[in-house]
Amino acid sequence: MSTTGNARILDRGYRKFDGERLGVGSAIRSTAWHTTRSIFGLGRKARHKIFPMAILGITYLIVVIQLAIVFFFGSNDAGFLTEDSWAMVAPAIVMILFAALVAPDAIVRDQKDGMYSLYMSTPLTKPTYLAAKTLSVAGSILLITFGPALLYLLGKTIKGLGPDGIGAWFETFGRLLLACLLVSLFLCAFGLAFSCFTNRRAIASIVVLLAYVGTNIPSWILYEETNIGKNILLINPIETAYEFGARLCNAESIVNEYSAISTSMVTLGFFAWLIATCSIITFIYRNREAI
Amino acid sequence: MSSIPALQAIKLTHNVLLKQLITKGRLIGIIIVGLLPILLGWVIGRQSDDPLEAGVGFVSYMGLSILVPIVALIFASASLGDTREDGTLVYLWLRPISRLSVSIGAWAASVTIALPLTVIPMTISAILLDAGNTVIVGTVLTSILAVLAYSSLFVLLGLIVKNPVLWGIAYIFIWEAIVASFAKPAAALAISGYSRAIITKRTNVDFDYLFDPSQGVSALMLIIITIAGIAFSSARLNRLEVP
Amino acid sequence: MELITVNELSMQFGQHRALDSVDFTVHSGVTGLVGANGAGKTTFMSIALGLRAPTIGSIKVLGLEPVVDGAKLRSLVSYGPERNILPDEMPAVDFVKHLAEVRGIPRKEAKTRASDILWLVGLGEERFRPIGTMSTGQRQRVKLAQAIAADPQLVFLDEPTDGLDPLARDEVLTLIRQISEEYGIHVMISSHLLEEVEQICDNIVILNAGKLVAAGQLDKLTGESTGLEIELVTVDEHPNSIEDVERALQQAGLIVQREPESAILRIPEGAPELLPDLVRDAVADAGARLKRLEHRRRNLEDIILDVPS
Amino acid sequence: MAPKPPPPIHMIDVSGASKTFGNVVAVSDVSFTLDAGVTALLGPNGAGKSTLFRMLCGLTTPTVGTVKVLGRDARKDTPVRGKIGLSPQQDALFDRLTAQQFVEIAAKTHGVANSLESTKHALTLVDLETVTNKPVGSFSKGMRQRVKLAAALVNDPQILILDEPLSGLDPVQRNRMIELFHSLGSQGKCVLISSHILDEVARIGSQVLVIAQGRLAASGDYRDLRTLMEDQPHAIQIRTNQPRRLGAALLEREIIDGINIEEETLNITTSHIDTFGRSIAPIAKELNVSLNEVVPMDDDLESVFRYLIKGK
Repeated sequence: MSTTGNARILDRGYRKFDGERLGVGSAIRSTAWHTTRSIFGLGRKARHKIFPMAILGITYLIVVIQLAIVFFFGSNDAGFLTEDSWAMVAPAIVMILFAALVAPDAIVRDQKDGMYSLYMSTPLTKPTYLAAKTLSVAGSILLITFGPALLYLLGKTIKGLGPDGIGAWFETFGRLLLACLLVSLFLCAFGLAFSCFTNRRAIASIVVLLAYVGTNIPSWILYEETNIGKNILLINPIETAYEFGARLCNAESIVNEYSAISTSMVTLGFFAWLIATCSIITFIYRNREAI
Repeated sequence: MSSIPALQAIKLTHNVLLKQLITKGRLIGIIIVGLLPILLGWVIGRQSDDPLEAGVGFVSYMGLSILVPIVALIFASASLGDTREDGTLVYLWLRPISRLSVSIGAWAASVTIALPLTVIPMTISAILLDAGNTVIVGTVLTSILAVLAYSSLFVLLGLIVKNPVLWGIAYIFIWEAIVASFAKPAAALAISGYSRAIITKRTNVDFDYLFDPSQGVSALMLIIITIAGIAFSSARLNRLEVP
Repeated sequence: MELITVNELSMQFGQHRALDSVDFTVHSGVTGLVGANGAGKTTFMSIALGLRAPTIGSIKVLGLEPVVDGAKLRSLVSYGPERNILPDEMPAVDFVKHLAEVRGIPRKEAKTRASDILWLVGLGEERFRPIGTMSTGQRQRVKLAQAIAADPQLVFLDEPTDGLDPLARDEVLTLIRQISEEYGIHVMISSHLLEEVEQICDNIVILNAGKLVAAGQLDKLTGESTGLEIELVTVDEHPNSIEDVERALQQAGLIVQREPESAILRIPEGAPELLPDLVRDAVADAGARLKRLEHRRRNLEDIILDVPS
Repeated sequence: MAPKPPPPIHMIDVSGASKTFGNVVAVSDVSFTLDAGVTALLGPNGAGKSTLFRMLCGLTTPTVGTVKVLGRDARKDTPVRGKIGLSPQQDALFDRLTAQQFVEIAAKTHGVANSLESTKHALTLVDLETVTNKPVGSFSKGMRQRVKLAAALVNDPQILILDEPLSGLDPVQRNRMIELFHSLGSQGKCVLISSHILDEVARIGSQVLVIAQGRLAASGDYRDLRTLMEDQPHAIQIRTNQPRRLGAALLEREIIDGINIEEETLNITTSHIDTFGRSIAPIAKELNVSLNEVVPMDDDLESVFRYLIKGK
């Protein structure tokens, strides 16, 4: 601060911020990125990385091995690269495990460690906060839905086994992307809805898993032991979402029994579940105290 | 003002912990879960071709392997586990009452709440299965014994680990459900091994289990597990670092 | 400058009235929001941050209406919560940086500011440590740091010294004073401890069970003398010196209060102007040892105890 | 030869007690005895206050040494637990009970003969008689604090161990509770209280135990402790109309060591507090200088505490 001819002492104290403040968009982006880092355990101890990274690794490994066999050993006829790309989306049990891991990490942690109150004291509001969390969770899930499927599609294309013509290719690609997006959003909503009741992460994970088990087992018992019929399978949300994705991609059903259900029923089931889970989230957060 | 009579101490502990255990959230959640077997029992009873076999399978898999242990876990692990976690244990611990009374009181509180929440839906479901009285009686009997044993085990679990619900769920789904179905020694160390044996023996439905104790041995084992669990809980209370 | 104006503000939760037609204005500097737990302090802060709409009445913070312009307001003000829970696994610098970003500071700028601010609050060396490994005092500093990192105009700090021991408390209070004086950020702290509010605040707002007890500049509300206190120590050579002083002052026509056996003499307010000299001479003549000669000043506790509950 | 009388049993007797958690030393070789009266336990955060309290109540065992309450070990001896009243640090209560039920359970588990009456009495002592039928879960921090206190008092214990009992109370309640502690102390009970707020402690009583870094740093009357800090010169602030003249005179007579003048305020330090106290009034009279105020700056509890903790 004080200056003479050849000496000066500078004030290293507090600096005012004169630049322009960024808006809510930037706040959402920062929060989503921060949450995603936390989900994958980046910047945290190694043990937090194991589960998410393992699931991520396994889903990609399956596709990478198939592609490697085809490309390095040239075994086009070995039955590889003949499936629809949709089939490469990770199986339901893996997805639900991932959702049960990721969704509580994204929102329950904030309740427990006070971040939710702090976020509410920033330009974020409840809707923008949830938007940031959805961006992060659905985005993370998209990594293990769309990622492997896209790799597989590219592999097929390079080997000339993909859709014929640019138009058809882009249609396939577009359908795949849309299906993955919607299914990821669905899983995100499902995970968030069943983990927002509690502020204990372990409990939240369990509730998400139980919500899955509690719909999955009865749907199969009812389907197999009774004469109600195939539509009862739609009470299983995750398989319904997968079937909806398959219909969007014009792909084969991953679980055979679902193929007999009409597309309109599948669509109805999908959106009924989506709306129900979103309503739960809205209801819980509307009544949640910010401070 | 010396020591309090044991029965009085058990009653007091039971009353306090019972009040703490009954929360609106838990009750609603469990009742919803309890409606599920009722609904399923009804549907299976009306729609199944062989209600006896479907019914016994349903009671032993859905009821004895999932509903009973989970309900018992939620209440029993919280009974003393929560008090240790939040520090209210000191209000029972630093009193002139014996540790055994506290463990028995906690177990009794868990049973008081878990019993109706499991046995009632299971019984209704067994009635709706429409598969005869043996199934109903067998269901009631085994459910009660299983609730007693699981509650005792999970009271202890709540005093040992920090996240009892997580460990308990892992135990229920991995050990009781999967390992015990494949390995005979494991089944001999699982509550479901005995509880499932009682209902299948009573109804003469043969599921080809690896582990096949008689009804008497099974009932006795469940009671021994109950007593051992309480005894270990009280020993654990004695050595505990109370927050 | 009027930072906050509150007009007939009431907040009703079911049967419970958390704030009951409260009226006051907050000016620049450090303002203390005082009251017991449950007096309505946190409720007030949540209304001021736009997180709750008041049942009746109006409030303006920095000229904005919190309910209408909440998001905009919250980019200009910050908040340090009461609960002493923070993300334990996160290094302090990441925590401060992230919240600065969410409050609108560009990423690169947020990074340097986070580090600078942590140095300013005395956590420079510790800034890469996970918050969970820090002591209560250090965690309170982290809370302060995140609140000022985005250069707000006003910060709300809810019980910033809760759970601190006397030494750590003093350090945090000094920091808060510094934030106001040197960094030019206005501060509103809530506290249930009158002593600490008296120590650092320019203005105060006292709430009791949702009602306003007093509001205004601290030195106008307190400080007025309510009498003189003389504390003496018995000396071996003059065993009766305390009685001598007492008698001399009484002979000068003063009212002297003294508890039996006590070494403290009290002269209530309304004493004559020459009082100091009278006391000095009485002590000198009696050969007493003077330990303390002090005016008893009206403090916040007097204000609160004066109000009939 | 007459038999040697047995050593007296102190109400609290801690002897060479240490407690370690792994590598962390919480309490290290602490010894003291306490009898009837009110004692305040002071120390910075993490100094080991709560661990010490937990050892006294038997909630945890000392790694080395012994901790006896009324001559017994509360961890092993069931009846002695009925003579201890503890108000623990944690805020948690059985939230679903009403204040009445909570305190009554405490009374009954203590085997108090007419529990209903004792409960009523205890709740009245802490000024909660109007809200006995509300669940404690809905209480504010100050009310919860007082429920804990009532539960600790209900069995009329010989030993009262109160961990931060005044936090969350408003000034009126604080004064009432401090009065209550004093009356309990004079009834012959041993009341041990920890607090962070030194102004509170100074009112609780002058008997203090100070622990720092797990060790006992001082015990006794804090006003006596100040005189033991001989290497610490006293700082005194004098308000006078002629600070320079008075200061010069004090310096010249070698009564004071240091001096600092700001307008009408004279700040001095002295190592001769006795001489200073005796001569300040006569000197001022001799010079005809007014003495408006003479305020010792560092003989309050805070300065004693600061000295003991930091050594300065």
